[in-house]
Amino acid sequence: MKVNVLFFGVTADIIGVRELELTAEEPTTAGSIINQLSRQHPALANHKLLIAINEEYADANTVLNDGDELALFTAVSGG
Amino acid sequence: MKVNVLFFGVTADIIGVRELELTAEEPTTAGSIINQLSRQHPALANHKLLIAINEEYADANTVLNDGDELALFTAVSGG
Amino acid sequence: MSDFTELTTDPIDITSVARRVVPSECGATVTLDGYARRFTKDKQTGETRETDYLVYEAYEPMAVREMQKLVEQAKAEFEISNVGIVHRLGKLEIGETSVVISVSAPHRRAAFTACEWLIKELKRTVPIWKKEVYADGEVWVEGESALKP
Amino acid sequence: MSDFTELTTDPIDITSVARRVVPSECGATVTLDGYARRFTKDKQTGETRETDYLVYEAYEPMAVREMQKLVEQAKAEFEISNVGIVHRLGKLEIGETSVVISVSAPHRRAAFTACEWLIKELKRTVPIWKKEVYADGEVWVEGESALKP
Repeated sequence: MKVNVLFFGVTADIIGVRELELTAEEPTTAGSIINQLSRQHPALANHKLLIAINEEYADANTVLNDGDELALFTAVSGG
Repeated sequence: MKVNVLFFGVTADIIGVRELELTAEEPTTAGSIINQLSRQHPALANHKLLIAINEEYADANTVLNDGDELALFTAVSGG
Repeated sequence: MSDFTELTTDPIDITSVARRVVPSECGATVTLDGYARRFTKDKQTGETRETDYLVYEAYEPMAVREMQKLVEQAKAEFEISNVGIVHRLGKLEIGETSVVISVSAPHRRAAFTACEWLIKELKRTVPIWKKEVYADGEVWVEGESALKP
Repeated sequence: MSDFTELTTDPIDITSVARRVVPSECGATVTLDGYARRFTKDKQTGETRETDYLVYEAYEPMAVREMQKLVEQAKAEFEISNVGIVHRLGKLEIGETSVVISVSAPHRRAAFTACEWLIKELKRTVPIWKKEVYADGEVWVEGESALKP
Protein backbone atom coordinates (compact mmCIF):
# COMPACT_ATOMS: atom_id res chain seq x y z
CA MET A 1 0.00 0.00 0.00
CA LYS A 2 1.01 3.60 -0.46
CA VAL A 3 1.12 6.32 2.18
CA ASN A 4 1.69 9.99 1.48
CA VAL A 5 3.88 11.52 4.20
CA LEU A 6 3.98 15.27 4.80
CA PHE A 7 6.67 17.21 6.68
CA PHE A 8 6.66 20.74 8.10
CA GLY A 9 9.21 23.03 9.69
CA VAL A 10 11.78 20.95 11.58
CA THR A 11 10.79 17.67 9.96
CA ALA A 12 10.84 19.14 6.45
CA ASP A 13 14.35 20.47 7.13
CA ILE A 14 15.54 17.05 8.39
CA ILE A 15 13.99 14.98 5.63
CA GLY A 16 14.89 17.53 2.96
CA VAL A 17 11.51 17.40 1.25
CA ARG A 18 8.01 18.41 2.24
CA GLU A 19 6.27 15.30 0.91
CA LEU A 20 7.20 11.64 0.33
CA GLU A 21 5.19 8.78 -1.12
CA LEU A 22 6.14 5.60 0.76
CA THR A 23 5.27 2.03 -0.10
CA ALA A 24 4.71 -0.19 2.96
CA GLU A 25 3.60 -3.73 3.82
CA GLU A 26 0.20 -4.03 5.53
CA PRO A 27 -0.42 -3.65 8.41
CA THR A 28 1.81 -0.64 9.03
CA THR A 29 1.48 1.82 11.89
CA ALA A 30 2.41 5.50 11.96
CA GLY A 31 5.11 4.56 14.47
CA SER A 32 6.75 2.06 12.12
CA ILE A 33 6.93 4.70 9.40
CA ILE A 34 8.61 7.05 11.88
CA ASN A 35 11.11 4.32 12.80
CA GLN A 36 11.88 3.66 9.16
CA LEU A 37 12.42 7.38 8.47
CA SER A 38 14.57 7.74 11.63
CA ARG A 39 16.98 5.10 10.38
CA GLN A 40 17.57 7.16 7.23
CA HIS A 41 17.44 10.52 9.06
CA PRO A 42 18.77 10.01 12.61
CA ALA A 43 18.16 13.68 13.52
CA LEU A 44 14.44 12.89 13.50
CA ALA A 45 14.90 10.96 16.76
CA ASN A 46 16.03 14.16 18.52
CA HIS A 47 12.53 15.59 18.31
CA LYS A 48 9.24 14.66 19.87
CA LEU A 49 6.99 14.15 16.88
CA LEU A 50 3.26 14.75 16.59
CA ILE A 51 1.29 12.66 14.14
CA ALA A 52 -1.74 13.50 12.04
CA ILE A 53 -3.51 11.08 9.76
CA ASN A 54 -5.81 12.57 7.13
CA GLU A 55 -5.68 15.94 8.94
CA GLU A 56 -6.62 14.54 12.37
CA TYR A 57 -4.27 14.00 15.29
CA ALA A 58 -3.46 10.33 15.81
CA ASP A 59 -1.03 8.27 17.86
CA ALA A 60 1.89 6.11 16.83
CA ASN A 61 -0.09 2.88 17.18
CA THR A 62 -2.64 3.86 14.57
CA VAL A 63 -2.69 1.43 11.65
CA LEU A 64 -2.47 3.14 8.28
CA ASN A 65 -4.69 2.43 5.30
CA ASP A 66 -3.78 2.61 1.63
CA GLY A 67 -3.87 6.21 0.43
CA ASP A 68 -3.69 7.75 3.91
CA GLU A 69 -2.03 11.12 4.35
CA LEU A 70 0.39 10.96 7.27
CA ALA A 71 1.82 14.23 8.60
CA LEU A 72 4.83 14.29 10.95
CA PHE A 73 5.76 17.45 12.78
CA THR A 74 7.12 18.87 16.01
CA ALA A 75 4.98 20.54 18.69
CA VAL A 76 3.16 23.45 17.13
CA SER A 77 4.34 27.01 17.73
CA GLY A 78 1.79 29.30 16.11
CA GLY A 79 0.17 32.27 17.75
CA MET B 1 -18.14 82.66 48.90
CA LYS B 2 -18.56 81.60 45.31
CA VAL B 3 -18.85 78.04 43.99
CA ASN B 4 -18.78 77.10 40.33
CA VAL B 5 -21.27 74.26 39.69
CA LEU B 6 -20.99 72.05 36.59
CA PHE B 7 -23.76 69.87 35.14
CA PHE B 8 -23.56 67.02 32.61
CA GLY B 9 -26.07 64.89 30.73
CA VAL B 10 -29.22 64.46 32.84
CA THR B 11 -28.35 67.25 35.27
CA ALA B 12 -27.51 69.72 32.49
CA ASP B 13 -30.89 68.94 30.87
CA ILE B 14 -32.74 69.52 34.17
CA ILE B 15 -30.94 72.71 35.17
CA GLY B 16 -30.96 74.01 31.60
CA VAL B 17 -27.35 75.17 31.70
CA ARG B 18 -24.00 73.42 31.91
CA GLU B 19 -22.45 75.77 34.45
CA LEU B 20 -23.68 78.04 37.27
CA GLU B 21 -21.82 80.37 39.59
CA LEU B 22 -23.52 80.24 42.99
CA THR B 23 -22.97 82.50 45.98
CA ALA B 24 -23.34 80.74 49.35
CA GLU B 25 -22.86 81.43 53.05
CA GLU B 26 -19.98 79.62 54.75
CA PRO B 27 -19.92 76.85 55.75
CA THR B 28 -21.80 75.21 52.89
CA THR B 29 -21.74 71.52 51.99
CA ALA B 30 -22.20 69.95 48.57
CA GLY B 31 -25.45 68.48 49.93
CA SER B 32 -26.87 71.88 50.80
CA ILE B 33 -26.16 73.13 47.27
CA ILE B 34 -28.00 70.08 45.91
CA ASN B 35 -30.96 70.80 48.21
CA GLN B 36 -31.06 74.42 47.08
CA LEU B 37 -30.98 73.41 43.38
CA SER B 38 -33.63 70.73 43.96
CA ARG B 39 -36.07 73.31 45.27
CA GLN B 40 -35.77 75.26 42.02
CA HIS B 41 -35.57 72.11 39.84
CA PRO B 42 -37.63 69.35 41.52
CA ALA B 43 -36.74 66.82 38.78
CA LEU B 44 -33.23 66.73 40.23
CA ALA B 45 -34.59 64.77 43.22
CA ASN B 46 -35.64 61.92 40.91
CA HIS B 47 -32.01 61.04 40.27
CA LYS B 48 -29.25 59.67 42.40
CA LEU B 49 -26.50 62.24 42.07
CA LEU B 50 -22.76 61.78 42.17
CA ILE B 51 -20.61 64.65 43.40
CA ALA B 52 -17.15 65.75 42.37
CA ILE B 53 -15.27 68.64 43.92
CA ASN B 54 -12.31 69.99 41.97
CA GLU B 55 -12.38 66.90 39.72
CA GLU B 56 -12.35 64.39 42.59
CA TYR B 57 -15.27 62.31 43.82
CA ALA B 58 -16.63 63.60 47.11
CA ASP B 59 -19.67 63.03 49.30
CA ALA B 60 -22.59 65.30 50.19
CA ASN B 61 -21.15 66.20 53.61
CA THR B 62 -18.02 67.74 52.16
CA VAL B 63 -17.69 71.40 53.10
CA LEU B 64 -16.99 73.65 50.13
CA ASN B 65 -14.34 76.35 49.95
CA ASP B 66 -14.47 79.60 48.05
CA GLY B 67 -13.67 79.04 44.38
CA ASP B 68 -14.35 75.29 44.44
CA GLU B 69 -15.62 73.59 41.32
CA LEU B 70 -18.58 71.37 42.21
CA ALA B 71 -19.80 68.89 39.56
CA LEU B 72 -23.20 67.18 39.89
CA PHE B 73 -24.06 64.24 37.67
CA THR B 74 -25.85 60.92 37.50
CA ALA B 75 -24.09 57.53 37.59
CA VAL B 76 -21.63 57.38 34.72
CA SER B 77 -22.45 55.37 31.58
CA GLY B 78 -19.37 55.48 29.40
CA GLY B 79 -17.73 52.48 27.80
CA MET C 1 5.59 52.77 23.69
CA SER C 2 4.00 54.18 26.82
CA ASP C 3 0.63 54.61 28.50
CA PHE C 4 -2.01 56.97 27.25
CA THR C 5 -5.53 58.00 28.11
CA GLU C 6 -7.38 60.07 25.59
CA LEU C 7 -10.76 61.48 24.76
CA THR C 8 -11.43 62.07 21.10
CA THR C 9 -14.26 63.12 18.84
CA ASP C 10 -12.57 61.41 15.88
CA PRO C 11 -13.19 57.82 14.85
CA ILE C 12 -11.03 55.34 16.77
CA ASP C 13 -8.82 52.88 14.92
CA ILE C 14 -8.48 49.77 17.09
CA THR C 15 -5.28 48.64 15.41
CA SER C 16 -3.43 51.83 16.13
CA VAL C 17 -4.45 51.79 19.80
CA ALA C 18 -3.39 48.16 20.19
CA ARG C 19 -0.06 48.84 18.46
CA ARG C 20 0.83 51.90 20.51
CA VAL C 21 1.02 49.86 23.74
CA VAL C 22 3.45 47.31 22.34
CA PRO C 23 6.96 47.28 23.77
CA SER C 24 9.45 45.07 21.99
CA GLU C 25 9.74 42.55 24.83
CA CYS C 26 6.02 41.95 25.12
CA GLY C 27 4.20 38.87 23.96
CA ALA C 28 0.54 39.70 23.82
CA THR C 29 -1.90 42.53 23.58
CA VAL C 30 -5.49 42.20 24.74
CA THR C 31 -7.94 44.76 23.45
CA LEU C 32 -11.49 45.44 24.54
CA ASP C 33 -13.58 47.52 22.23
CA GLY C 34 -17.07 48.77 22.86
CA TYR C 35 -19.24 50.12 20.10
CA ALA C 36 -22.54 51.74 19.41
CA ARG C 37 -25.24 49.07 19.38
CA ARG C 38 -28.25 49.02 17.11
CA PHE C 39 -30.53 47.31 19.62
CA THR C 40 -30.81 47.93 23.34
CA LYS C 41 -32.93 46.00 25.78
CA ASP C 42 -34.75 48.16 28.29
CA LYS C 43 -33.87 46.88 31.73
CA GLN C 44 -37.25 47.75 33.20
CA THR C 45 -39.63 46.73 30.43
CA GLY C 46 -37.53 44.06 28.71
CA GLU C 47 -38.46 45.69 25.39
CA THR C 48 -35.87 46.05 22.67
CA ARG C 49 -35.43 49.53 21.24
CA GLU C 50 -33.68 50.44 18.02
CA THR C 51 -31.10 53.15 18.45
CA ASP C 52 -30.47 55.73 15.72
CA TYR C 53 -27.19 57.03 17.09
CA LEU C 54 -25.39 57.78 20.36
CA VAL C 55 -23.92 60.88 21.92
CA TYR C 56 -21.17 60.63 24.52
CA GLU C 57 -20.35 63.53 26.81
CA ALA C 58 -17.63 63.78 29.46
CA TYR C 59 -16.45 65.91 32.30
CA GLU C 60 -13.27 66.00 30.30
CA PRO C 61 -10.47 66.94 32.70
CA MET C 62 -11.84 64.69 35.44
CA ALA C 63 -12.44 61.84 32.96
CA VAL C 64 -8.81 61.94 31.86
CA ARG C 65 -7.66 62.05 35.50
CA GLU C 66 -9.86 59.08 36.41
CA MET C 67 -8.60 57.12 33.40
CA GLN C 68 -5.01 57.90 34.38
CA LYS C 69 -5.73 56.70 37.93
CA LEU C 70 -7.09 53.44 36.52
CA VAL C 71 -3.93 52.96 34.47
CA GLU C 72 -1.76 53.57 37.53
CA GLN C 73 -3.82 51.17 39.65
CA ALA C 74 -3.75 48.51 36.93
CA LYS C 75 0.02 48.78 36.54
CA ALA C 76 0.48 48.52 40.31
CA GLU C 77 -1.79 45.50 40.59
CA PHE C 78 -1.09 43.44 37.45
CA GLU C 79 2.10 42.33 35.69
CA ILE C 80 1.51 44.41 32.60
CA SER C 81 3.69 46.62 30.43
CA ASN C 82 1.56 49.36 28.92
CA VAL C 83 -2.04 50.45 28.82
CA GLY C 84 -3.84 52.59 26.29
CA ILE C 85 -7.38 53.86 26.77
CA VAL C 86 -9.18 55.97 24.18
CA HIS C 87 -12.80 56.98 24.63
CA ARG C 88 -14.76 58.69 21.90
CA LEU C 89 -17.01 61.66 22.59
CA GLY C 90 -19.71 63.38 20.55
CA LYS C 91 -22.05 61.71 18.08
CA LEU C 92 -21.45 58.06 17.16
CA GLU C 93 -23.17 56.24 14.37
CA ILE C 94 -24.21 52.61 14.95
CA GLY C 95 -21.21 50.28 14.77
CA GLU C 96 -18.65 52.97 15.53
CA THR C 97 -16.16 52.32 18.32
CA SER C 98 -16.87 54.14 21.57
CA VAL C 99 -13.98 52.87 23.66
CA VAL C 100 -10.79 50.89 23.18
CA ILE C 101 -8.67 49.57 26.02
CA SER C 102 -5.44 47.83 25.01
CA VAL C 103 -3.13 46.16 27.48
CA SER C 104 0.23 44.65 26.64
CA ALA C 105 2.02 42.22 28.91
CA PRO C 106 4.85 39.70 28.84
CA HIS C 107 2.27 37.00 29.67
CA ARG C 108 -1.18 37.14 28.21
CA ARG C 109 -2.96 36.06 31.41
CA ALA C 110 -2.17 39.39 33.07
CA ALA C 111 -3.21 41.30 29.95
CA PHE C 112 -6.63 39.60 29.95
CA THR C 113 -7.15 40.17 33.68
CA ALA C 114 -6.07 43.80 33.61
CA CYS C 115 -8.11 44.64 30.51
CA GLU C 116 -11.24 43.16 32.04
CA TRP C 117 -10.66 45.04 35.29
CA LEU C 118 -10.07 48.32 33.42
CA ILE C 119 -13.33 48.26 31.45
CA LYS C 120 -15.30 47.34 34.59
CA GLU C 121 -13.78 50.25 36.52
CA LEU C 122 -14.05 52.68 33.60
CA LYS C 123 -17.79 52.01 33.41
CA ARG C 124 -18.08 52.59 37.15
CA THR C 125 -15.90 55.61 37.79
CA VAL C 126 -14.98 57.65 34.71
CA PRO C 127 -17.33 60.64 34.28
CA ILE C 128 -18.64 59.97 30.78
CA TRP C 129 -22.31 59.68 29.87
CA LYS C 130 -24.09 58.11 26.94
CA LYS C 131 -27.25 59.42 25.34
CA GLU C 132 -29.24 56.98 23.22
CA VAL C 133 -31.22 58.63 20.45
CA TYR C 134 -34.23 56.75 19.05
CA ALA C 135 -36.69 57.56 16.26
CA ASP C 136 -39.14 58.78 18.93
CA GLY C 137 -36.98 60.32 21.61
CA GLU C 138 -33.73 60.19 23.49
CA VAL C 139 -32.50 59.23 26.93
CA TRP C 140 -29.35 59.76 28.95
CA VAL C 141 -28.29 56.35 30.21
CA GLU C 142 -27.70 56.23 33.94
CA GLY C 143 -25.07 53.77 35.08
CA GLU C 144 -25.59 51.10 37.68
CA SER C 145 -22.77 52.20 39.91
CA ALA C 146 -23.30 53.67 43.33
CA LEU C 147 -21.01 56.40 44.55
CA LYS C 148 -17.34 55.60 44.36
CA PRO C 149 -16.42 53.45 47.37
CA MET D 1 -21.57 38.72 11.05
CA SER D 2 -20.52 35.11 11.46
CA ASP D 3 -17.55 33.00 12.46
CA PHE D 4 -14.43 32.72 10.39
CA THR D 5 -11.06 31.05 10.55
CA GLU D 6 -8.49 32.11 8.02
CA LEU D 7 -4.87 31.81 7.12
CA THR D 8 -3.40 34.68 5.18
CA THR D 9 -0.06 35.84 3.86
CA ASP D 10 -1.31 39.44 3.79
CA PRO D 11 -0.95 41.91 6.68
CA ILE D 12 -3.74 41.58 9.23
CA ASP D 13 -5.82 44.60 10.19
CA ILE D 14 -6.99 44.11 13.77
CA THR D 15 -9.90 46.51 13.43
CA SER D 16 -11.44 44.69 10.52
CA VAL D 17 -11.19 41.33 12.30
CA ALA D 18 -12.77 42.75 15.47
CA ARG D 19 -15.57 44.39 13.48
CA ARG D 20 -16.46 41.29 11.44
CA VAL D 21 -17.55 39.38 14.56
CA VAL D 22 -19.96 42.08 15.75
CA PRO D 23 -23.64 41.24 15.68
CA SER D 24 -25.99 44.14 16.35
CA GLU D 25 -27.17 42.80 19.72
CA CYS D 26 -23.68 42.36 21.12
CA GLY D 27 -22.08 44.53 23.73
CA ALA D 28 -18.39 43.82 23.68
CA THR D 29 -15.60 42.46 21.58
CA VAL D 30 -12.40 41.15 23.08
CA THR D 31 -9.43 40.83 20.78
CA LEU D 32 -6.12 39.11 21.35
CA ASP D 33 -3.35 39.94 18.97
CA GLY D 34 0.06 38.37 18.81
CA TYR D 35 2.89 39.94 16.91
CA ALA D 36 6.44 39.40 15.85
CA ARG D 37 8.73 40.29 18.73
CA ARG D 38 12.13 41.94 18.42
CA PHE D 39 13.61 40.20 21.47
CA THR D 40 13.21 36.61 22.56
CA LYS D 41 14.54 35.08 25.72
CA ASP D 42 16.06 31.66 25.24
CA LYS D 43 14.34 29.31 27.67
CA GLN D 44 17.44 27.17 28.20
CA THR D 45 20.18 29.79 28.42
CA GLY D 46 18.16 32.81 29.60
CA GLU D 47 19.94 34.86 26.94
CA THR D 48 18.01 37.42 24.95
CA ARG D 49 18.31 37.16 21.18
CA GLU D 50 17.39 39.79 18.66
CA THR D 51 15.13 38.51 15.92
CA ASP D 52 15.40 39.85 12.36
CA TYR D 53 12.10 38.47 11.14
CA LEU D 54 9.78 35.48 11.50
CA VAL D 55 8.43 32.88 9.09
CA TYR D 56 5.20 31.05 9.85
CA GLU D 57 4.29 27.82 8.09
CA ALA D 58 1.13 25.73 8.43
CA TYR D 59 -0.32 22.39 7.50
CA GLU D 60 -2.99 24.54 5.95
CA PRO D 61 -6.09 22.36 5.56
CA MET D 62 -5.59 20.78 8.99
CA ALA D 63 -4.86 24.17 10.58
CA VAL D 64 -8.15 25.55 9.28
CA ARG D 65 -10.00 22.44 10.50
CA GLU D 66 -8.42 22.69 13.94
CA MET D 67 -9.28 26.39 14.16
CA GLN D 68 -12.86 25.62 13.16
CA LYS D 69 -13.04 22.94 15.86
CA LEU D 70 -11.83 25.46 18.43
CA VAL D 71 -14.54 27.90 17.34
CA GLU D 72 -17.20 25.19 17.66
CA GLN D 73 -15.93 24.15 21.09
CA ALA D 74 -15.77 27.76 22.29
CA LYS D 75 -19.31 28.45 21.12
CA ALA D 76 -20.57 25.29 22.85
CA GLU D 77 -18.79 26.12 26.09
CA PHE D 78 -19.09 29.91 26.44
CA GLU D 79 -21.99 32.37 26.04
CA ILE D 80 -20.51 34.08 23.01
CA SER D 81 -21.92 35.27 19.71
CA ASN D 82 -19.19 35.13 17.09
CA VAL D 83 -15.54 34.26 16.81
CA GLY D 84 -13.00 35.32 14.23
CA ILE D 85 -9.52 33.88 14.01
CA VAL D 86 -6.98 34.99 11.42
CA HIS D 87 -3.42 33.68 11.45
CA ARG D 88 -0.76 35.06 9.19
CA LEU D 89 1.67 32.84 7.30
CA GLY D 90 4.92 33.52 5.47
CA LYS D 91 7.49 36.15 6.37
CA LEU D 92 6.64 38.68 9.09
CA GLU D 93 8.67 41.75 9.90
CA ILE D 94 9.08 42.74 13.55
CA GLY D 95 5.90 44.32 14.92
CA GLU D 96 3.61 42.77 12.34
CA THR D 97 0.55 40.92 13.60
CA SER D 98 0.81 37.12 13.50
CA VAL D 99 -2.58 36.21 14.91
CA VAL D 100 -5.82 37.93 15.82
CA ILE D 101 -8.64 36.29 17.76
CA SER D 102 -11.79 38.37 18.21
CA VAL D 103 -14.75 37.23 20.26
CA SER D 104 -18.04 39.09 20.56
CA ALA D 105 -20.55 38.38 23.29
CA PRO D 106 -23.58 39.93 24.93
CA HIS D 107 -21.60 40.09 28.18
CA ARG D 108 -17.93 40.89 28.14
CA ARG D 109 -16.99 38.31 30.82
CA ALA D 110 -17.68 35.46 28.40
CA ALA D 111 -15.78 37.23 25.62
CA PHE D 112 -12.68 37.55 27.81
CA THR D 113 -12.86 33.94 28.99
CA ALA D 114 -13.44 32.51 25.52
CA CYS D 115 -10.72 34.61 23.89
CA GLU D 116 -8.17 33.52 26.47
CA TRP D 117 -9.18 29.88 26.05
CA LEU D 118 -8.95 30.13 22.26
CA ILE D 119 -5.39 31.49 22.14
CA LYS D 120 -4.24 28.88 24.66
CA GLU D 121 -5.74 26.06 22.59
CA LEU D 122 -4.56 27.50 19.28
CA LYS D 123 -0.98 27.49 20.54
CA ARG D 124 -1.40 23.90 21.66
CA THR D 125 -3.26 22.26 18.80
CA VAL D 126 -3.28 24.18 15.53
CA PRO D 127 -0.53 22.91 13.17
CA ILE D 128 1.37 26.15 12.57
CA TRP D 129 5.09 26.61 13.17
CA LYS D 130 7.22 29.68 13.70
CA LYS D 131 10.79 30.11 12.49
CA GLU D 132 12.84 32.82 14.16
CA VAL D 133 15.54 34.27 11.95
CA TYR D 134 18.51 35.97 13.62
CA ALA D 135 21.56 37.75 12.26
CA ASP D 136 23.56 34.53 12.79
CA GLY D 137 21.10 31.76 12.07
CA GLU D 138 17.55 30.57 12.34
CA VAL D 139 15.52 28.10 14.38
CA TRP D 140 12.10 26.49 14.14
CA VAL D 141 10.40 27.05 17.47
CA GLU D 142 9.06 23.88 19.03
CA GLY D 143 5.95 24.32 21.16
CA GLU D 144 5.61 23.16 24.72
CA SER D 145 2.55 21.05 24.11
CA ALA D 146 2.53 17.30 24.39
CA LEU D 147 0.36 15.28 22.03
CA LYS D 148 -3.24 16.33 21.92
CA PRO D 149 -5.04 14.75 24.89
